[in-house]
Amino acid sequence: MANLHTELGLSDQDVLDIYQTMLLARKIDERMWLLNRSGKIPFVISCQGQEAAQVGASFALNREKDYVSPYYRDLGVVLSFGMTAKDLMLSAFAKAEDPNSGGRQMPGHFGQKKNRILTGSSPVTTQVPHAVGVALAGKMEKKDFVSFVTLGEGSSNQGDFHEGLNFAGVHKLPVITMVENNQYAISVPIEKQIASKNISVRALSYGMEGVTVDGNDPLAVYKAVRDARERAINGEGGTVIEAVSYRLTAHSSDDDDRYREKEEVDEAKKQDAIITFGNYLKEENVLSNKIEEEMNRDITSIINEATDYAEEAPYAMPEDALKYVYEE
Amino acid sequence: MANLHTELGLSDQDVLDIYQTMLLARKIDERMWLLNRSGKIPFVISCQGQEAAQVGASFALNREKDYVSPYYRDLGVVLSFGMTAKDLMLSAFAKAEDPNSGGRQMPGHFGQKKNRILTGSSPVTTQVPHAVGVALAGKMEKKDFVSFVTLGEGSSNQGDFHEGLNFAGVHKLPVITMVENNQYAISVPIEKQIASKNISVRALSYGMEGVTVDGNDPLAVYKAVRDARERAINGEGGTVIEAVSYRLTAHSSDDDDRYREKEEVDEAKKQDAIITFGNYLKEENVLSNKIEEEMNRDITSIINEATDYAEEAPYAMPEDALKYVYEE
Amino acid sequence: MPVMSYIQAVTTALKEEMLRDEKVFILGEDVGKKGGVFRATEGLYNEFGEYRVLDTPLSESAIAGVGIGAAMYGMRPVAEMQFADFIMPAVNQIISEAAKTRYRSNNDWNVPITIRAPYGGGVHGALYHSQSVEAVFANQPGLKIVMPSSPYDVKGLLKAAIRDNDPVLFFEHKRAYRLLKEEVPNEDYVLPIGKADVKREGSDITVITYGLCVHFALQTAEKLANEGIETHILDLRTVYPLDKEGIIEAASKTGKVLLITEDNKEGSIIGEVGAIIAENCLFDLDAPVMRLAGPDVPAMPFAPTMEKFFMVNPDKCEKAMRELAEF
Amino acid sequence: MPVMSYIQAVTTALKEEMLRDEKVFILGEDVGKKGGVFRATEGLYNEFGEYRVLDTPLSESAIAGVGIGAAMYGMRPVAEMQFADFIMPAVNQIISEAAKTRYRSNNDWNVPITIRAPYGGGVHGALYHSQSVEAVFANQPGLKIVMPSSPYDVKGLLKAAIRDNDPVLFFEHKRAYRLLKEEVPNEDYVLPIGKADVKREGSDITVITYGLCVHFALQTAEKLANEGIETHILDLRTVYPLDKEGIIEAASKTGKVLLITEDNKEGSIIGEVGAIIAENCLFDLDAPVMRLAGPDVPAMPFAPTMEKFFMVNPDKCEKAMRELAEF
Ligand SMILES: Cc1ncc(C[n+]2csc(CCOP(=O)(O)OP(=O)(O)O)c2C)c(N)n1
Ligand SMILES: Cc1ncc(C[n+]2csc(CCOP(=O)(O)OP(=O)(O)O)c2C)c(N)n1
Ligand SMILES: [Mg+2]
Ligand SMILES: [Mg+2]
Repeated sequence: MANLHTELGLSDQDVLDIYQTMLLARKIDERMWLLNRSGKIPFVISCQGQEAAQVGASFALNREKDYVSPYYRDLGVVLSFGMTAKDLMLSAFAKAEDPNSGGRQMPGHFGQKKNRILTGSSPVTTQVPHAVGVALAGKMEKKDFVSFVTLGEGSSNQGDFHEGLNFAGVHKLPVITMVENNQYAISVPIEKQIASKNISVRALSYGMEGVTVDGNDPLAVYKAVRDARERAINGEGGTVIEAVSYRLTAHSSDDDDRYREKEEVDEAKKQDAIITFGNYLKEENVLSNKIEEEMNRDITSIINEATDYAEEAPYAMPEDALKYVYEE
Repeated sequence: MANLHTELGLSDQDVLDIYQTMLLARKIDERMWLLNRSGKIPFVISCQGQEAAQVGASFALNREKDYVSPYYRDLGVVLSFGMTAKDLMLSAFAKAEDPNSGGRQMPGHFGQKKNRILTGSSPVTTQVPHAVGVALAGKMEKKDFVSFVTLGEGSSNQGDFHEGLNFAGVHKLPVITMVENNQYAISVPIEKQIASKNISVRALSYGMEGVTVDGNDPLAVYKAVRDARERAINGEGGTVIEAVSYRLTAHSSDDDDRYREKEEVDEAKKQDAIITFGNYLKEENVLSNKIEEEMNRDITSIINEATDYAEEAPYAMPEDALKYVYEE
Repeated sequence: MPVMSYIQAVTTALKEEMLRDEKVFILGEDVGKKGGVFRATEGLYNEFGEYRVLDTPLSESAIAGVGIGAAMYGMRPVAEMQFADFIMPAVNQIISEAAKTRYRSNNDWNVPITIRAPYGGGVHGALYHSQSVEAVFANQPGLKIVMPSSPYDVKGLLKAAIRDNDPVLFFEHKRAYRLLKEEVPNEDYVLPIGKADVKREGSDITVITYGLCVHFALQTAEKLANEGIETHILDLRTVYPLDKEGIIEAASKTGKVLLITEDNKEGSIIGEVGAIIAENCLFDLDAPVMRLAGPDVPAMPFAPTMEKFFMVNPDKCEKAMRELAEF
Repeated sequence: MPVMSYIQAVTTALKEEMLRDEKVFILGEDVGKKGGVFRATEGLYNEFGEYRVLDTPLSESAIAGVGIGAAMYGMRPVAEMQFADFIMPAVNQIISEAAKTRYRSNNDWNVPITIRAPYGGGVHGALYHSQSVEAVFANQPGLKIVMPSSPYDVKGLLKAAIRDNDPVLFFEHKRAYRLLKEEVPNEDYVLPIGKADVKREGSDITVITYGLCVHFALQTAEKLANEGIETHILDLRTVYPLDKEGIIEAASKTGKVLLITEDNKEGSIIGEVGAIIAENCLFDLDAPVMRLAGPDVPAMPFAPTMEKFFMVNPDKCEKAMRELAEF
């Protein structure tokens, strides 16, 4: 009998892979908080609450071809696109071998050319025009990839969102923009950020499709991105997808979140996709206790290994600070 | 029997005033082209084709209270708000007495504090956040004015449009934004500027009302702005009004317009509001030949006088360039 | 006199000015309910309400631009950029609008806005939470740029900035926020914008600097004084427009000048200081002008090894000051 | 060798590079069908088609940002800002992104973009169509800023910029566009970015400048040569990062140095040049470093009286060069 994921054309193994990737992201994130609180790494910024959207979306993309311009919470995206736990731990520890930046940037500033993950900065939303530029290049070169870009809902108020997506709209470029609406921009709740009834309505300004989906449901996000990708590849232009979930942690390790009520957070935790999607997979007899235990074991050992490796790895030499300003 | 304007609550005198102001704007503009072509003034940028929208909108505002942030084509707006032909000619000739800038800025860079016309610059769209700031100040001080801002359709692609209107939307500020869609941004036609079905749909991104009106019909624009003003004053927030017309001249005196077809321009000239609104007023027996002649005579003499005065007026002294960098 | 930290001086100045003049209001990201990511506006939201301490949408060009509009109207906005690094989207509003409004309108309009932003490194902030950005703006007539080095100066200069009838960029060193403490009078006082301040008198070498580096220079000067080297320290305080007389006087006094900035060397504001000296003090100099600055790399890295390599610190100051003294 | 105007050299360089490498494409406002408001891209739309000469929406941050994205992918975009004054909305993309991409990614990604923009005054362009904006960017490691002074240099340097694997800002003096003409080889050649160029040998005074002012300085030098005053003229060509050796050599050669820029004086790039001289050439100088520049007002006014007052011109150059020679 068809269940939700098979209707979408996803095999049991596919959804297990999605779940495992979500779980890996979550567990890496949790480990980073522990490392931060024990003084071993200076900074964490979390994916918690957004893994379903990130991994669901990524699995709808062509992970051999498509380009991604992720934002700082997108652990789930970069893991799906080939970054490893070790890579991420090297970044968290700011070690020389970190493929994102060689320890130059804070964690969460992803980038890895071999996996077509564009390098990102801290000023929010600058990646939107970049993703559009990649899509433009693809169109000029008649390639069949799409360009996928993410950002927070607060960040959708930046001028670069408007300018970038308008450019993409005029040229019907294959850009899929996913706004991860976690309802807060640091302390500022969505109703003080944005007056429109939702984020996806902004797509209309750019002649694009706009869809709002449950960001806690990886299958719903998968479907939205898959459809968007199909349109993009068919020359029908871009899509703005709003994936609604909730930021389960404080903004970052530098933030307390006294500005919101504990009850609100507790309520949101009930929708945590790690739990709800896990339950779905169990109900559908896709995830057995045995598989779950194995997964957890594997993930723990991957993370342990990555952590140990990263902790031991050397920092860049002081004078390495002088390298790579220009081509050498 | 009720005709269109009386239904809107406008007296015959009101519509004559509207017409006269439109005509004055047109005639000043035409004179400036003559002065430019004869080498007397270095630059013109025209209102031609947009007078109906500008004057129709202005007459729906409270011209004793409201603030305006016009853009460079808004001769009709600034004349409605109290700037005189002489003021404008002083600006065209770059003379010291120019109230906009003392001859410092090019013509079209309006500003006059006593008439609540905010000073403008050349980089497009920067005035949108300014208008929002004025509205915010008004809200904080519990004043009952609105803030009116205009720009071209191409300029609605700038980040400041998005950032400014989003700010206004979140705080339901009394900001009326009129996009004067004249179908070109210099050489680039609207379909290469904007992919949305029209400009007013962009209002949805900011939780505002959006209306598209015939910019050649001053009464339609009057009604849209009047309604918008009412909502704004009632605390219901801002409105984006798109007034659609056509740029009848080249972009400026520095532009040829070889990039568009003569037929297209000729077609548009048939909709020229100076003609069509004039015809309406004649059909309604509001504008007689006699009044029309008088109007034309008055306007010509006003413009002649203004031109002569401005031509004779002195430039600022060279060292005046050093003044007013900071408070003195 | 109470002892205050640098950031407490910020909060105090803001609060006092808001009490004094109800046209003064604050706008920025997270400045309201949260009290700012550094807590510079702590308590003000509760005291003055939502509209005087306004949490804005995440959009710096609007923060500046809306502030400018409100200032044109007659308010006295104090806009916060969460980090100086994030002022870049607002550059057009600041340079094209705020800086040029008075001039372009022939004195008809003006923009009494203050834009505060925490800058500077040494806080594990990496490339985008550590920059010195003053050089981007320190070439725009119409703007003033204030960069205080101590809690006392913060209070007096921030008040002056808020009362100024022209736009002022006010950069606060984020590492100084909790590091620097001193006595700050309870009374209302303002310090003059546009004037450099002699932070230490000395006759052997002159150090001209600003911001956190003043602190490093003072520390080092104490140390060198034990060995009989007397350092004259000029704190620029306003880095644009510069106090030319103050600079000429300080440089001429000892004839040996070290310029220090935490910014990248090339194109930093100490270049302009050096040029002023080269124009005006040639015959008073006993040694070439020396500069100590960050290396010319985009911004300081995250890894502690490379961050330390980048940052000016007391050791680097000492080395440079000694070298100059011995010249 | 054909005689070309400065702007023809721009068009020629663009065309040749587009023929040479199909990754090269142009994007900007009105660059396509209209061929640019100054006609720098005239004919290219017809020759190369819409996507290689792309008319963009009116949004500079997108022009830069989309260009950066395409460059990261591997294209070689040449973005046009219609006027240098309108680059300000793109500052965040240029400074935070283009300049820092290679560094922040530890050499994994790079941004081979060229951003062209007409700058400069003397064209009745008033405040917002006359500015020199290089000082805003001339403090950002990772960027290169080229400002050629002649058609020959334009062709060789624009080609070098397009082939450079890092972001280059390429500022063209709009008054030079049709004013300056000279022989330009038909052959393909590139000139080195980062090297200043001696435009005239002389032994009495040194003038260091760039852009249109090189032309003024050369004119004046000819005049003074008749009176036996020999001027050494160094054209910076690349204003960031500066050619330090070239500057030191030129300054030391005569010991009397005049720095000229059309930009406002304080904070302009000649400040940095002055500081380099103050650091390195103190004992070679026979006169204080002199600077000739625009006054410190926001930008040049429209009225001809005030515009002329602002602009550097041959008369002002002559006065300054004479004064220096007589020192
Ligand atoms: C241009 C800019 N301004 C300010 C910041 C500081 N900042 C970092 S994250 C953040 C909030 C982002 O909110 P949102 O876009 O909703 O993403 P979320 O963190 O909630 O995922 C802010 C203000 C920044 N990084 N960039
Ligand atoms: C930021 C900026 N970029 C470019 C320009 C140059 N420019 C002046 S007007 C214009 C076109 C404006 O088109 P639109 O907004 O449709 O207004 P219109 O002139 O058609 O009324 C351009 C590109 C500018 N003034 N400001
Ligand atoms: Mg959020
Ligand atoms: Mg238009």
